[in-house]
Amino acid sequence: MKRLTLLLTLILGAYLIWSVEDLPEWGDPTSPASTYLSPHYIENIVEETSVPNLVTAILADYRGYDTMFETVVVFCAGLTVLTILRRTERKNKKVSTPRPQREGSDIILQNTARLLIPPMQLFALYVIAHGHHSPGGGFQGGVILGASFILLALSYDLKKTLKRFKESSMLFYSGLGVLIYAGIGVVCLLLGKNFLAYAAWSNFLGITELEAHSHGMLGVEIGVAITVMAIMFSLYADLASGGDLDEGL
Amino acid sequence: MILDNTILWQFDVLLLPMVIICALAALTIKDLVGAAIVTGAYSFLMCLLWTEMLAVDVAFTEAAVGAGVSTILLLATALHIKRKAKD
Amino acid sequence: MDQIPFISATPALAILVSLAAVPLIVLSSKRPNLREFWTFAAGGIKLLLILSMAGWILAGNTHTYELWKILPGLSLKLKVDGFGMLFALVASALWIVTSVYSIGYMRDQKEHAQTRYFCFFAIALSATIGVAFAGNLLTLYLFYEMLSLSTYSLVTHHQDEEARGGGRKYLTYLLGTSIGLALPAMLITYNITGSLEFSSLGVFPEGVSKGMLILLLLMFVFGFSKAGLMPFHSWLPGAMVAPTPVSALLHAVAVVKVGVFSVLRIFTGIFGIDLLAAQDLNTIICIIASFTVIVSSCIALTQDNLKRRLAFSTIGQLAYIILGAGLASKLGVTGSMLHISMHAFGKITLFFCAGAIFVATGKKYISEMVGIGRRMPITMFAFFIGSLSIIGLPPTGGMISKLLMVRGAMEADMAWVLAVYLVSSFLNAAYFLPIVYKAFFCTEEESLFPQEYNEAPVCCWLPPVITATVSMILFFFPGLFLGFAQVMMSG
Amino acid sequence: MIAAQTPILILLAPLFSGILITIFAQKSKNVAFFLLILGMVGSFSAACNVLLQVLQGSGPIHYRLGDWPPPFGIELVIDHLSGMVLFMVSGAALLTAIYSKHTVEVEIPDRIHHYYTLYTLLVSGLLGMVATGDVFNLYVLLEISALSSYALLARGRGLAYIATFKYIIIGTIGASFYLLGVGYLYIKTGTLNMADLSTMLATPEMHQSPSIKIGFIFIILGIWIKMAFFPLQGWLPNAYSCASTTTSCLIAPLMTKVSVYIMIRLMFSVFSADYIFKTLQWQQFMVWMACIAIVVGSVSALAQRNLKRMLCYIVVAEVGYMVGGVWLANSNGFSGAVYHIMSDVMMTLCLFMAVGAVIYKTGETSLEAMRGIFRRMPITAAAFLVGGFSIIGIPPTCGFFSKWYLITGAIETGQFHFVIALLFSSLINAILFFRIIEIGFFSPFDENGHGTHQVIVVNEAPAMMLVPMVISAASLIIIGLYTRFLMSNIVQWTIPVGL
Amino acid sequence: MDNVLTYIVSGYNYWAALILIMIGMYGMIAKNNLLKKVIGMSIFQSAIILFYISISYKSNASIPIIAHGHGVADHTAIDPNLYVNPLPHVLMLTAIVVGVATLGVALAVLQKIYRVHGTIEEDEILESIKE
Repeated sequence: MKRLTLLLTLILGAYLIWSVEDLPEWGDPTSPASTYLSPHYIENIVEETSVPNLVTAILADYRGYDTMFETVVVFCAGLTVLTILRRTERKNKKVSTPRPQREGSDIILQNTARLLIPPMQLFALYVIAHGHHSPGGGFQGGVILGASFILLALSYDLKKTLKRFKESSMLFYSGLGVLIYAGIGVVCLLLGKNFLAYAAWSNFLGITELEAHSHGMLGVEIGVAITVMAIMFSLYADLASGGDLDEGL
Repeated sequence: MILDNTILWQFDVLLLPMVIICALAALTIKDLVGAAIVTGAYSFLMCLLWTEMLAVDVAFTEAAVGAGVSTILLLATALHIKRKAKD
Repeated sequence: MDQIPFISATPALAILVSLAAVPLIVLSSKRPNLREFWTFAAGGIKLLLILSMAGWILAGNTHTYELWKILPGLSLKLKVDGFGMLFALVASALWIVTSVYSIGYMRDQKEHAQTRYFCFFAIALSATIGVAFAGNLLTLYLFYEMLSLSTYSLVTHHQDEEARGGGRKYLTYLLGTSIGLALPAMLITYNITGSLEFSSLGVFPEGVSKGMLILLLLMFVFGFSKAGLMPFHSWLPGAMVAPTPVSALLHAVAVVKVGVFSVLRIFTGIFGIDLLAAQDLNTIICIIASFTVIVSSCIALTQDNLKRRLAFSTIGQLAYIILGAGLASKLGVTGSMLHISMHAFGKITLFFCAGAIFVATGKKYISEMVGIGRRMPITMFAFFIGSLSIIGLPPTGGMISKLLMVRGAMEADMAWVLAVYLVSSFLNAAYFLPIVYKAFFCTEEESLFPQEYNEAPVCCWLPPVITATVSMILFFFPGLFLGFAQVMMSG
Repeated sequence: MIAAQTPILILLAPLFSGILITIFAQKSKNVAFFLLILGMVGSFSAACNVLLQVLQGSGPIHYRLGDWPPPFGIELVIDHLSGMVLFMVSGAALLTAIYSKHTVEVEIPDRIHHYYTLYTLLVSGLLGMVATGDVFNLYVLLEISALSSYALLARGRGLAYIATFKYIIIGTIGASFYLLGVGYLYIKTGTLNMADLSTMLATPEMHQSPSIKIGFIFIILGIWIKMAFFPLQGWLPNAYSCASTTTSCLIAPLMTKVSVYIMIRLMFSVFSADYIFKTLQWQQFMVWMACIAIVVGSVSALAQRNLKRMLCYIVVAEVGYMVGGVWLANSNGFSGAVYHIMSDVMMTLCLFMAVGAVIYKTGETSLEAMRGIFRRMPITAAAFLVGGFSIIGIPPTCGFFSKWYLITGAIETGQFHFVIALLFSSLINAILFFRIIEIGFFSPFDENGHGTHQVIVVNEAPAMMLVPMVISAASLIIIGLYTRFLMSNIVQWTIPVGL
Repeated sequence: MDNVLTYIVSGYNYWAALILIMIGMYGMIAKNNLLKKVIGMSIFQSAIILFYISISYKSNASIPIIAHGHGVADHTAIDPNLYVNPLPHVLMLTAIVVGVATLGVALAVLQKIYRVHGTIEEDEILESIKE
């Protein structure tokens, strides 16, 4: 079986690498991918959305629908892990899982974490808010926010962290983030434009359509960040404690 | 044309073998915790590669997600189960 | 064109009336008399509805009624013509008689689940009439399958191990051949011709290769395996595990006749007898049918179980009918159509008698029936008439149809078929007459029954007497059925 | 105004109900159930509306998300095919949602609201996959439906975890293959919009390009894994049969059928009949594969003693029907495949629901659970019979007509092996179902081989389970009777150019 | 020499991506340890991302953030050749997130398997099922 797989992958790989010939050269500015859609984006994005970070603009606006479902993927993953691991069936537990032993509490670690976490969260907020102009956005910021909680849990312990950030509020926030995203889209729909057409907000907020695009994107990025933050921490909490939410690593 | 000065193709040539080596190592190391950490290194090298290809947003995300959270999740699991793998 | 003297939906109503009786039967399951009343009511209405169309059809007309446009270019369609009328009339008339008999039999035997029994009986009848009036092959196939499925629970009515075995065989053969052979044959035909309508000229265009035609013919003939042609016959003896009324109606009338009817429809409506004759396909049919006739008659000789002997006799008679149609001459086909009705009356009489014997004495085997004629003279006399009809002797209707088929064989210049008819008639006589002889003419010592008169309940002996009488009447006045068959062949 | 927005409402209704369940229904399972039903009803009514619009209007409905014009933004495209599939999927999801009330409470006692949320996410993922007109968006939604189905499947019994893990691995390979294939297409064309792709791929040099061929192979391989087409079917029976009743009722009918839909969509809306049947010319090979799939599925089904596993293998065989029908490369085969998508959703739904009700009442999963079924649960038994007849292909149920078209198509191209495979599977199915009918009809025999006729009390499943079951069973006959209507009003319009 | 180098560089990234894809796929299918399969999965997914990012790259271009002063304010035309193709980046952001989501789910199931069967070696699990 193993040999067969190896053989198959080798043959497939050889064929694929041979066929790379047919692909455009790496870095070729005249390849179809670089000449068909992307020039339009590059030339018009600032005019159409007033957001200079092309990736953010496409992510949150042109392909905002994709990104909404991407958030849903995260949300879904969190719920999935939760449903799989947090099952109250202790009876037929064959093996008691070997728990990583924690020897005392490390003061240096804890103090460093205490020093590190506030700037980390601040940075995360910056990443979210400044995603229009620099690399970053909801995902990155959300992950960093989530990581700050993970750091807290790693340096202290999970139980203590969970007191700060309860499981039920994790769920609430994860749902809330998606709700903010989809809600912004639905409001556009109610205001008479298509789903996720942020321009619809302009009359409502009394701003120009261009600004509405920018604000809409910020709104959805915040939604994304909330969900991602909650789910990243929830993933860690469930996986690190084997679903029991007690000690963690 | 491709070999112009603005691009870091030399960097590229160096990084790619390392990525492949990391991938192979991650799959062959018998200690699962080690494998998890090598996977983290793999993600980090990937992230460098993408920065070099000017995909800053992607690299940023990969640094946070791939090298950060994923590695922690892998580690958390590896610590919960028997560390030695058969292959 | 004249105004039709009945509502145009009559054929559909005739089919639906017994289906409509099903819920009523279920609802009145607690009150057997009311339940049986519904059966009779439905039977009576059905017969009247069918009779209401008889005159119009006899005058040489046909009536088409579109049920439902089901596929683009293909619809579920009913068409009443002579042949369909003939069959529908026989089936619906015999349903009423059988219902009388069923009530006697089932109540006397204290069978379980009688409500279910009458329900499925009614559904089976609907399907039978549906086949009779089917206007194209698709409709025919639909009702054909409906019949196979609805009779399953009748065949396995006893719900014991034997019934399970019989039921298995029953469905395996019937569904297996209909899905495996008839369905693809139908689809290939549709693909070649673009039509599944019955037409006396046949539907195949010029230039279809002979190999294809032979293949299709064989697929159809064996696919409608209710016709019981060998080697797809063994479900029929297996299905004799059913209660006798079921065997009587379904295996002497409805099911097997539906098979033969379908095959005949294929010959006359899809291939067209001219094509059969022109392409020499009829020889193949004749060979298969003759083989079945002779072999099954020989097997029947060896059977001791009365119902099994009747079953093999049925197989032989069915092949007879197909043989008649296979002659591909007008007389032969007319004869075989007529034989459907003649055989129905004859064979149902025999089955009724077998059931009556079982009810009265509990005997199943022929060797146990020596001297039974003295105890049950009426039943056995009816049995005698029935046998005469099967053998084809006067004064019974069976003779008329056999005569027609024999004339058909002469017309078609197939002398060897004549020989087959002759031999098989002798064989028929050989396996029926000894029973009758032993029943009546045996010495006191040989008789297994004490010298006393003790008939089965009236519900059990009256029906065979009626059908036997009808059999005799048909000898003198075959006009109605013959009329239908002739209308069909001339129109 | 609302009429123009209905396409998006189809997906938003379940999505929102899922989010709201998570936020508001943590305490009460009744609220959760209410929200679930609300979402499903909303989705179904929107789907009905859209289908009507498609039937009345001329041409497909395009819905631009964010008002961006198509190649730049994402658009939903709803034509006859996707409108029909949306209708079926949302309908089946609604029926299963109603059905789920009792079984979920028994089988998944804790965290019902999470179960319901994942349910809605799965449904919105499936609906989104059907509605979208963008190949990458399809990938995202594919992952949503995959992730939520992992969760739903893992909450089963027995070997559910192992089966789910295998499914995760193979499912991820499938999805990644799809993504890689899309990458190959993107690199050669620079676009992700389906309509755009199809115009760009129509040129002769694209037809000859090995990259496009590789892209096509990867995409098709990825989808085959998802739809469990031979020889990639191994994960399906384990995963589906270990799942809880509601999960299998939802996933078994929908996942494979939606995957088949996607295969059709990508084959003919991204690539073209010209490319696939003239340039690649895999018809012979593919139809043979479909034949093997059908035979393998049917024969394996015959070997099962577990009701659900048996149905799962039937699902595998049915996938062979549809794939074979599409690759027959003529309009009859294609119509048969499309019509079969429709009917197979209902057939499998009906059967899984009936079996689920039996399991709910008896607690057994083997074939023996059906003992005395005709007296004990007459309505369930009737629904099961209708479903079985449809799978066998007995008129006038819809299974007969899909076979009719498939076989006609096969005869037209002279691929008689496909005809034989179809008939063979029909016969095997007949054996399968009559075996069960026998078990149900005959009570255990005493030593003389006589039936014992013990009194069996009627013990029917609750009405919440019966109603959807009866609706799905009735729909089998209704679909069958309205074949002509469906063919001329829907299926005929879906036949792609070049067939 | 330059020709060879050009040839290598022009396809080098794709080769690496494809090799990594094959490595990942091999790991997913052939590895006995379930965690190794998961690692293979994550390699596979990153490799695909590498493939896409390689598509997006253009020589002589810069990161996809419009430099200050370009665009609306002064209506200077933006030269598309100055910025790399942003679209694959967007797609791959999504793919990364999907990857971590799948990873989490796979790990959760894996932990459950370990609890039920006491091992994550595939052959041992199969044996324990047979018993």
